[in-house]
Amino acid sequence: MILVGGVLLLALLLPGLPLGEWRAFVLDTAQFAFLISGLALAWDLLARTGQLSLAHGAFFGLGAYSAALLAPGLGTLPALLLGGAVAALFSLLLGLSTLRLQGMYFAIATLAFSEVIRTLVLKAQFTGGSIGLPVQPAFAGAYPLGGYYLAVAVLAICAMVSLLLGRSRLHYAMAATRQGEAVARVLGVSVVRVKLLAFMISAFLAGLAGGVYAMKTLFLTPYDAFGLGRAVEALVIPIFGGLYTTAGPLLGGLIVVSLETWLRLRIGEGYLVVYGLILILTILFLPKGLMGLLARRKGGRHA
Amino acid sequence: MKKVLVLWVLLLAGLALAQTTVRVGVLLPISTVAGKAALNGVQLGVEQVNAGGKVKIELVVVDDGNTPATAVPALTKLMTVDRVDIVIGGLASGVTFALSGPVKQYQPLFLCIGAASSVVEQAFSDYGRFFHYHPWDYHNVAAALEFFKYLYENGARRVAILYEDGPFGSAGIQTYRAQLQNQGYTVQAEPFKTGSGNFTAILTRFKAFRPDILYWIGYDVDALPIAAQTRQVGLEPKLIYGAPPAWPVGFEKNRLSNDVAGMTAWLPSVANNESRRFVNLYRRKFGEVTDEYMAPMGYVIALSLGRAVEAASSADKDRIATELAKVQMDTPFGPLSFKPSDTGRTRFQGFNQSIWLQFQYLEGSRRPVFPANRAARPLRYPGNY
Amino acid sequence: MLRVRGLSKRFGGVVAASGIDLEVEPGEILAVIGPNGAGKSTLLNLLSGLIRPDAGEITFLGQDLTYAPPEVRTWKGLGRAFQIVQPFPEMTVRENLLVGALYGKPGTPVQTAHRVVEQVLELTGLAPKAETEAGELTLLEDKRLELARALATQPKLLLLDEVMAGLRPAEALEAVALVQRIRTSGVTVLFIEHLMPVVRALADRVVVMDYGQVIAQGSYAEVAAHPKVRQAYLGRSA
Amino acid sequence: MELLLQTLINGILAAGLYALVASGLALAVGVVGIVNFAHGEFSMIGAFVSYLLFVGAGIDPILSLGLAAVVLFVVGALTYYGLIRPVLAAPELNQMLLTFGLSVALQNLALLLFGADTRVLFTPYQGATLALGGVSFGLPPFAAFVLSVGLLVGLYAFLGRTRLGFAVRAVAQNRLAPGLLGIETQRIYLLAFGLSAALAGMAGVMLSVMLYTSPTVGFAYTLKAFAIIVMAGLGNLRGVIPAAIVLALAEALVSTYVPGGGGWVEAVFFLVIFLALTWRSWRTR
Repeated sequence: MILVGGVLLLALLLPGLPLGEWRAFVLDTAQFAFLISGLALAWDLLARTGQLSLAHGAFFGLGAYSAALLAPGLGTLPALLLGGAVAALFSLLLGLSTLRLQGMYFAIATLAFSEVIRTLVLKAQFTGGSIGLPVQPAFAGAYPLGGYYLAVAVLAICAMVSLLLGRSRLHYAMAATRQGEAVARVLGVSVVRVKLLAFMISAFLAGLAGGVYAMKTLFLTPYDAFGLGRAVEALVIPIFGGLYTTAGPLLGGLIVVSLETWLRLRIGEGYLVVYGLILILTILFLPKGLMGLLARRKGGRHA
Repeated sequence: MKKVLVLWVLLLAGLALAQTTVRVGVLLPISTVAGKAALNGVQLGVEQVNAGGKVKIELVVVDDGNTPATAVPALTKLMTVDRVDIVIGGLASGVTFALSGPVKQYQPLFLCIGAASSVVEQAFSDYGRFFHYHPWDYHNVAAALEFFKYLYENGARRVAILYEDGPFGSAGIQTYRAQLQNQGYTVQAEPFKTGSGNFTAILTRFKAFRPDILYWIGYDVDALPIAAQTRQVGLEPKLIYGAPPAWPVGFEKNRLSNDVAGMTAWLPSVANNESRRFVNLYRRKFGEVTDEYMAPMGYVIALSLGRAVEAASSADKDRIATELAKVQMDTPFGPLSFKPSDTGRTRFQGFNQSIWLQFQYLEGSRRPVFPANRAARPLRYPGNY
Repeated sequence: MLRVRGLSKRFGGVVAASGIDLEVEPGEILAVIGPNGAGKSTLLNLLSGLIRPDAGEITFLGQDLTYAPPEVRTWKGLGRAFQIVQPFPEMTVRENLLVGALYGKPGTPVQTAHRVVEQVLELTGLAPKAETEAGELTLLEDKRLELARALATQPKLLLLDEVMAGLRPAEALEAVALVQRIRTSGVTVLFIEHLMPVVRALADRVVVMDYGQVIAQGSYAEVAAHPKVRQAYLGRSA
Repeated sequence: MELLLQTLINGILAAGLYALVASGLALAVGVVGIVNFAHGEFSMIGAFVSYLLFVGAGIDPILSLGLAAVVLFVVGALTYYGLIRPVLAAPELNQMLLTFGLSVALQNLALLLFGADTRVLFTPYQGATLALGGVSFGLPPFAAFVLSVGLLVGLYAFLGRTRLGFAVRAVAQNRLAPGLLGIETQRIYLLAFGLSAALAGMAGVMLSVMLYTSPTVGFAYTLKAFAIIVMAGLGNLRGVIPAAIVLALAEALVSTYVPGGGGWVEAVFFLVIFLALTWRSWRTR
């Protein structure tokens, strides 16, 4: 909680800190890191119900494309919200049809879903197809730090939702659904409702992050926006940071993105070898992720 | 003896005074083939320039990761941390487009090495420090169409187009189709997914169409499967014409490459002085010959920049830009000078369709076959597939 | 309170339940017994809604629940404990119970749920273990947790699936006492059991099943004397 | 009619390689219970073994098949021993992250060593064609198909007829709590994972002949292989070939008969998977 608040506060104050010549670079990198962390937090919300999604790249992309297409007519904020809503709507359809699937079956079904959506966006005319879609910057570029603070806001929203859900009664329903679906139902948990709710909240947040991403990169292609790479990132970060927590995906996202950036600048060619090795070592020596490490340091039992 | 030494010292000091030093950012996808080749070319060119003694170019190289999410912060770092005024980069169109925002914000002199998409031309249309060396996509179309006109005169009537459904393959496809039809061709076009390696079904479909030319627009990974499977389904076109950004290593040794034609901006066998010089220098530095035209492209950018800096004898980006706009030089691609682009959207366009040449894989190597003034061999048409 | 009429279910070619008729009266403890494969667990799964019947109807407190999903039955007061204990391993005992207390009756305020959990912890003697993670419990504690969790949903009728299986005699005795306490607290109980001493000690009434059908019912003495019942048990083991 | 026949043959031939890559994956998932994201990288190593032997020593890829199998068996066994064994008891997600990390590391190591270039080798038989009546097809895809089927038949025979194979199946069907793994089980896991990698390696050799060799060559088939084993039912080796054939046929039919179908092939492939999975989940209760 304190950790999460601290990170968010730091994010808010970052533009004012005396970073010297590194300021712009740090802000740019941080903005992407916030969005990816937000996506990871969103993924983790769904994972709490035991559903391992590979569709979060698609939700991210749906949010990105919707926001990009709607922003000129509706303005930045309504477009972002609608982007999230579009992602949530698709997640409802996906969630309804995959209710009965578990584990890898669910994962592959969601992967299949995102591949199909990507092809549709690729073939559609209004999305710019494979050529790509130019996007206006946030608030039509009126505020230089507008995009940055939008990313901070998205991260804050994702973290808040994650924290609140972790403390709400829904937390128990989600955890029960994950740890034993049949038992949860017999105990009165409306598993269908819980799963769909988690799916929609999660997809909404992923879509929101996608929208801000679009307004930062200014250009979308189906390959970038719907890439499998992003879906995998959304899954790698929570495992790295610590599953089913708020601080885990949050810190994990910031660390993974910073690490990758630092390695790229430091090592240049082949830096991903080191990145892959770090992932392997993390799992071998920190099976509960960063949060597990922190808990162990404190001597606590809970991750 | 002493006098000579003093003279030497004075001379060196004088040289050092006259030397202009500029820091240049390089932003390329260095883990891709084209990006690596481009970087090699730039480095080779910079070595040349620095060896001349009057100009000293220092490079700061950053990987653009071939994705906007990496490229945008990388550019920011070049501009604010490394404080460069000049950036060489912009290989992929999507990435370059995404860079248009930050470029306008930081106002560097941007020497663009690739990014053929006219979407990029539009994005940079109001930016005065944008020097685009590579031809635009409409140049590419024009060059290919000239070749098709020649083929039509040789009796070709039906074209089957296989294009990958990404930004590279589908960018100009509507224009291509319309233009070919204008020339009198019957056209059938089919998209495919690059790297899938499975073309038999689509090629089978083409069989009923009996194309004279099988024209594919894809990547190096598709070259061998298409050449092999065309034979395997018995399509028997009179020409396989490919337009990938690069060809696979070792393809020329494969018998299946025989008679396959393609378009490139440059071949190591191109017979002009600059090209020969480049090949020699490249071989000396890297111990091999490159087929990638992005290598001489990077080389040309570095050399032209060197000239402009020398002429400006200043590290000021606007004075350098003014001089660069006046540069006229011979390059491995032919003469280079900057003019407004054909659409008038950007002010400094380096090369146009005239650098493209058509080649054919013949007896284990690529030989220019068109246009006639640059051909080393006559085109083999119909080819044997 | 619970009325079952003509309940039938087949799995492929196997008839697991065929025309089961059953009544449970408020306040009683009803035992369902029968040889292995008689369809007892299928009956329980049908009653708790984990599988859907092919025919027949289930009425509970005057409401038709034949095709209601499991959670709805729980909301109406039909609780269930499983034979194979399935605690939520990453939660503490208290949290396990809280799931039942929060969701067993829709709209239960969190305060109330916590109160219910306290009561159930007391009743089942799990209070000392409340903060232990469920993954670390002993088998007996697991069984208790299973019962307690079902109780936390505040059922009017509790379905128990062989909750004594695997317990040592002394432990089983404790469990019997627990079930009796549960009944005293006002909960009707339907349980499946293998151990005849337990049945005799607990059941007010016994229903005997074989081949998916009810073949006898009555007091323990009555069914024990029933010829069909003797045949069913002897015939199988012979 | 001829077109239909040709299309069906195209589809079935394509299914061979799909099935080969997928079978290795199914073995790892079914026996060891590991979802191996690095499976495609094992194929990539196989392709490089073939390419390097060809360029360096002039060894024909057909001969490389056996060597690649041996090399990859060792690589697979080492991977199992050093990386997989420590996480056998860990949650599924941890295992996924581990193999994902391995995949990233291997792919980029290859990039570092060999560059991103697409490389092709040259054999006299790459363009060879067989014609039967009105239909014709390539020798390499046909050989790959036959070889794939042969390897799979061999695999089934091994699993079905030999004592060791029986032990493998027993372990697959009766996965004990990971803490209770006996030495025998460990050995069988090692064997299964090694075999899985060896199958991937041989598939990689075929890729080097029919497609190309590059650090990313494994990726194209892995995603589909995952989809295939999931459609077959995780761990169900026998379901792999039918699933591969259904999917490859769907692909071939779409790209032959639907105008512009080539662009829809991926989507159709995954749509079939999606429908099959969801339909099956709703049908059974």
